[in-house]
Amino acid sequence: MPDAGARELTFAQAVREALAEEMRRDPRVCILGEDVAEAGTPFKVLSGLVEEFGTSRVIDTPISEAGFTGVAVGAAMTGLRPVVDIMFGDFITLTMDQMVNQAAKVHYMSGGTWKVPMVMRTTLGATRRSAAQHSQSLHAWFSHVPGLKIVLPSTPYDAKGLLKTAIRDENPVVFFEDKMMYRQKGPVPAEEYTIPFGVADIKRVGRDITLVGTSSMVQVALGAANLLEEAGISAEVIDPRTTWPLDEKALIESAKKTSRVIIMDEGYGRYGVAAELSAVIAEGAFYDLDAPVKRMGAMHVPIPFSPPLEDATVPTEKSVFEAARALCGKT
Amino acid sequence: MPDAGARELTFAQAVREALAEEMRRDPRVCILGEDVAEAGTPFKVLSGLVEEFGTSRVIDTPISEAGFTGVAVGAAMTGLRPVVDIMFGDFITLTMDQMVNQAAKVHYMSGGTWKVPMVMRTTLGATRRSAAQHSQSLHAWFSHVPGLKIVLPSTPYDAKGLLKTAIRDENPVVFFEDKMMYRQKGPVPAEEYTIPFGVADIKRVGRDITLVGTSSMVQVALGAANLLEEAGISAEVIDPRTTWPLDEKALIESAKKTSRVIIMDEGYGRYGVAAELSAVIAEGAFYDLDAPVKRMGAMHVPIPFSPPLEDATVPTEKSVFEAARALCGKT
Amino acid sequence: MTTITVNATAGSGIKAEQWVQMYRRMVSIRLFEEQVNELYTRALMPGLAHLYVGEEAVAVGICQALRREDYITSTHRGHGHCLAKGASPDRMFAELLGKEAGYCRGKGGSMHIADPATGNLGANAIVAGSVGIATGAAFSAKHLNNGRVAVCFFGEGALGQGVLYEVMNLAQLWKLPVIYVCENNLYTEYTHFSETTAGDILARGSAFGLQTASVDGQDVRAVYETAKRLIEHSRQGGGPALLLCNTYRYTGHHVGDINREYYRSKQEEQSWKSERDPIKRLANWLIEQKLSDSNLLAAIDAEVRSEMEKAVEFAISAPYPDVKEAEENVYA
Amino acid sequence: MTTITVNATAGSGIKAEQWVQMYRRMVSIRLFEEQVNELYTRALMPGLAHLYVGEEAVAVGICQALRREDYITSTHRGHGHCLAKGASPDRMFAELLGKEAGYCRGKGGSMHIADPATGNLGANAIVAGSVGIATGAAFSAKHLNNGRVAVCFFGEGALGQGVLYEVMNLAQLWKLPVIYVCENNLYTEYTHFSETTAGDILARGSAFGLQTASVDGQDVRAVYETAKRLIEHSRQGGGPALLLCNTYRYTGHHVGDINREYYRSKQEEQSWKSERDPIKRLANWLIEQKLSDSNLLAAIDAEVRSEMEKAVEFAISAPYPDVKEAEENVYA
Ligand SMILES: Cc1ncc(C[n+]2csc(CCOP(=O)(O)OP(=O)(O)O)c2C)c(N)n1
Ligand SMILES: Cc1ncc(C[n+]2csc(CCOP(=O)(O)OP(=O)(O)O)c2C)c(N)n1
Ligand SMILES: [Mg+2]
Ligand SMILES: [Mg+2]
Repeated sequence: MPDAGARELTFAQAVREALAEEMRRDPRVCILGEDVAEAGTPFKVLSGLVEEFGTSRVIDTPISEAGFTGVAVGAAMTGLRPVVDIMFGDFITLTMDQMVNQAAKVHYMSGGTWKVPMVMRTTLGATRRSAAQHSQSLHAWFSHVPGLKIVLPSTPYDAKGLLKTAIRDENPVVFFEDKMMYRQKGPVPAEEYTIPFGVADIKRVGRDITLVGTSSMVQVALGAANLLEEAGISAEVIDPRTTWPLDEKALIESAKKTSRVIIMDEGYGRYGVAAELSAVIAEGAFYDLDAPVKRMGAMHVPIPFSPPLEDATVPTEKSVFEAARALCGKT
Repeated sequence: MPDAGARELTFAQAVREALAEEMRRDPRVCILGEDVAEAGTPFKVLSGLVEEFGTSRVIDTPISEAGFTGVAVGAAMTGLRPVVDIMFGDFITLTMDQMVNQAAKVHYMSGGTWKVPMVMRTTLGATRRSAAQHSQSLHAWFSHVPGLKIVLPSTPYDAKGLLKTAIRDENPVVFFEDKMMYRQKGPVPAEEYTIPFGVADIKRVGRDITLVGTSSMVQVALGAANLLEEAGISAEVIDPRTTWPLDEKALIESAKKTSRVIIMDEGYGRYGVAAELSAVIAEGAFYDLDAPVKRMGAMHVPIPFSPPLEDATVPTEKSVFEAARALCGKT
Repeated sequence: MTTITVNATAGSGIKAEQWVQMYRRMVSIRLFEEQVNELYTRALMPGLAHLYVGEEAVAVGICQALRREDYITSTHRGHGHCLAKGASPDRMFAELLGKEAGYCRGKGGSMHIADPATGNLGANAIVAGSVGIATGAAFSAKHLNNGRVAVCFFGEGALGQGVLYEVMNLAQLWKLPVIYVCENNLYTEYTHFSETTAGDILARGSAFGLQTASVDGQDVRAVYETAKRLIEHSRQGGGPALLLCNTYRYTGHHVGDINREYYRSKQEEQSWKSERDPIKRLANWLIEQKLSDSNLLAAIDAEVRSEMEKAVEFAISAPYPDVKEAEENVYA
Repeated sequence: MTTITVNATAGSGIKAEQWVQMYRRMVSIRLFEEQVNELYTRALMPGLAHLYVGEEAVAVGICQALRREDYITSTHRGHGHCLAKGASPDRMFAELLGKEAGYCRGKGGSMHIADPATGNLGANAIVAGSVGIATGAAFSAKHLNNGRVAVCFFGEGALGQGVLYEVMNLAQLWKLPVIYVCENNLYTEYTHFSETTAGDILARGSAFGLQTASVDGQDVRAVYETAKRLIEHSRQGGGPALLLCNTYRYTGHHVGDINREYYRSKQEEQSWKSERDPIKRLANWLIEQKLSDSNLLAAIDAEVRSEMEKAVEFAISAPYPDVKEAEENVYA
């Protein structure tokens, strides 16, 4: 956790700074993606990088997600450390073969002789009025695949520290950024730091209930925790930060302490990340839970465009607050 | 459940018979895939169909999984009922965009105006010495996606009845067949029947523990149940048959009855089907469980080629037997 | 609808009314998009939209060569295709605002408008996302022998997606009645096509055996004539074709893309607008050929404008779907 | 290794020893595959394998034109590429049997042999699965300016996969030193290439601006000369190329594909074997040119045969990895 007095950066700035620092440190790091150079991506996350590092390291690609992801796999095997940019997480559909059958398996299939140190940065999250093909949170798929590591930062601080770790990792890492969080500000120290994978972060300490939140849902959990506070319920908010490796121990301990748990993840709960976290806690804290672990995720529908419909598909501070109250037997 | 006296068919024959019957009944049904016609697929599951229905309905495609799956989506929207054959389930990586961003969403995004009545048949399962890119069980991915239905038959009887239902369904359905099961025999009545989706099947009634098994794991569960019987433990074996729609009620009821559960699914347990089933049961039978729900799935590694290694990656009758005994406190 | 009549028939085999109809359609698209931009700047439209302004001749010329029951698939930049195929602006605006009266009950929005009544299989927000669907529609047409064809619209950015080549190969092997229409407006989002497209576009079609043609996409007559020829050839069993339409989008990639000078000059934009505008070009020709006159055309403009205004009003005052609609239509 | 010497140099600019080395390599592949088939029929090999018999001249001619540090990627039918690039048979057989001494510690098997020491990025069981990897290796080579090139081997079946066109486009835009080598052996698994491949294969490369060439894949000298030219051009910054090698697999799609008459005739198989065998052809030429004689060649054959027998024995008696190896090497 950063000092309270640290400077503030937006989430986008934190991502950019991580990339810039790593690119300065290591000439092997390069970026590949659509409109990443002069445009700095549609989200403007990469603005300024091409000016510093040139078009040989910040490389605009055609709209060929499979192709340039595949190129990154090969480049990573042969001495570079590419970071690919998949604009919307919905487009990882096009990269599944490259990521799952190639990147994730090369090291294992080659008996440990080849390595694939690459990062895929992509996005998740709804409520941007972008409809069903630009609003999905599909991180559960990659989390299911051995050989990949999956990162879900929820603050500018975490984004920077985890992205630096991702770039230095010797394995393929998928890094999911919440599109709606890019302008969110938070403290980020000016000094160099990294954050290890597999270490959950307790974003708020509490006694009565554990709210496990990932990515976009961490802020929702914190908001709900404030509401709960007023209602006399002390909520702990814990963020696993990486779904793989997963800090099972921290989740289980928090659950044991509070004995009530809600899992919040913006992916679909069904066969999703929330199911895994729920299962881990239900197994690990079995004898300490006072109520079933509850999952809250995207409604199990393609994300609708219409604003009132779309808003109904994601958990909100209010809906979490109510679910938590009910779980604590205080309705 | 079929009569004991019914004729026996192999799993492959049951699949073929379902297709042949539906193709006779409905001229809109056609098959698209690699080497499906004269070769009848490498597994010989479709042998004889092209002879009866001709090459305009049993259509050999180039090696273009994305392309011909996309064609099937469009064909389904415009009056046909295509069945696409994806030889190895590992290759669904190439079809994710067509299935998830297109097939699964067309009906919803169009406000209910277009429909996509298509079936994707593909395979799952390891221990065939086919190594990491031909041995995966990736049904969790599709199960995560609203708009798709997912079928996992475990017997010739179920395969036939469920495939007929799949072909008649108005939605995109993904049908996973265990490669190792094709030669397994079982009773299949000669009379027409279908099996509804979302209805779990109790493959064996028991009292002390519930073994939830899917696809290839049902036989393993039944084998383990026999071993357990000898050890004085009465195991119930229940097969959800479809992961979506999911018969939560039947799973929860069985769990409530036995109070101990092991989930067995050949996919990776992590962020997989077993996680969802475990979470559903842990929530629904919370007050009746005497022990944490246990998951058994593929070891969380790319499937290795070497036989002793590969064999270690999947649950066996013996390992399930032991896990069940431990769970029942009888080690 | 318009009651304006024309006096003569055009040279190129089709009736003068049809040219005037094309004029009206192009104007409809232009004014529809003006309203969309307006809705955006007035913060009345949720999200973003990709305007078709400047490219009107492509959709209109091609759809004019289609029958109502023929299929089209469209893109994120889809309003033009949708209107050209015959959809009505009121339900389109309603969709753009997420209203229940929209073509998709508000669930699709700008990037997913679909309309079975006019054979519109849907816009698509995945670049090249509908090339499979269009080819599949052609597959059905051939299988059911119903004489239909499918037109697959896509931007030149879709040339980067491999699935396009997969389906061109399939379409040619199976001689499917599908026309792949590449709208090369020179840019993907913010990148010039020369940076994303090696080799030769038409050669990418002919390599798979497709008929190919390229046409000035700012000349609706050329688009229509070329499309007609390819479509009828394909309808008769001649197999698929690739039609390259060279065109330009006048405005940003989407309504929020205002400062564009880092990727293209104002001068370039200006020269396309002033020298090659498809609407002006057809108007001039109609007047020259005495198939219409400027008063009649101005009357069409006015009529369309008022139609669009009414359609927008309809959409603004239409209700949102009930929240529980969110859970409907997931399964048929 | 062989101690046989040759007396003269060949006409075509390379030393006679190199032609003899190519002869030896082709024989190695042939006899390696014979042993594989034998292992299969004796039920000593887990799973299946796809033999390269008949296609030896392609891998050998091309790899002869490469440097040791140059990269290759290979396919499910990969033993030939692997041997031609310099891997040793003993560790290959060990891999095929799932033994710890194998190139991948037994974890990869026939379809995944990889060998950093010879620049072999790995065989791949996904059709077209390595086209991205090969292009990425070329991307590194250019980025690091290390003078290497990458050769991407694939069967004509991979022409069905869109990702191939995606990477050809990228490679040409970025002028990457990569040679796409299409081994057209006329069949995918059980389907003739004419049923899966519309249009013209070389045109699919030139449409993206690639240099292209086609060659008789049964003539190792032609393969070598053509590959050499394309590779050096590419190495000098000339960009990517597509090389089509027309060839034939003598045996089944895999070792278990015995009855093939439903998809191709015995006569067809026979004519390729008797009239165009690459090994016989090179042998005849070497003898004609007096670069070798039949005794010397027979000695090579015998030497290779015994090498293969020893390698098989090594593999059979090598131990399996410890079961706990299954959980190792998932992450680096
Ligand atoms: C698979 C995929 N990748 C990226 C995007 C993001 N994106 C939306 S439109 C667009 C540019 C499309 O360019 P083009 O095909 O030329 O169409 P135009 O916008 O010029 O009409 C991009 C990259 C997307 N929607 N889908
Ligand atoms: C993506 C994918 N689809 C299907 C297969 C199954 N398969 C394995 S080899 C093969 C045929 C390959 O033909 P070709 O590329 O011509 O190579 P050849 O076997 O002739 O050397 C097929 C379809 C696969 N391995 N990968
Ligand atoms: Mg464009
Ligand atoms: Mg072949």
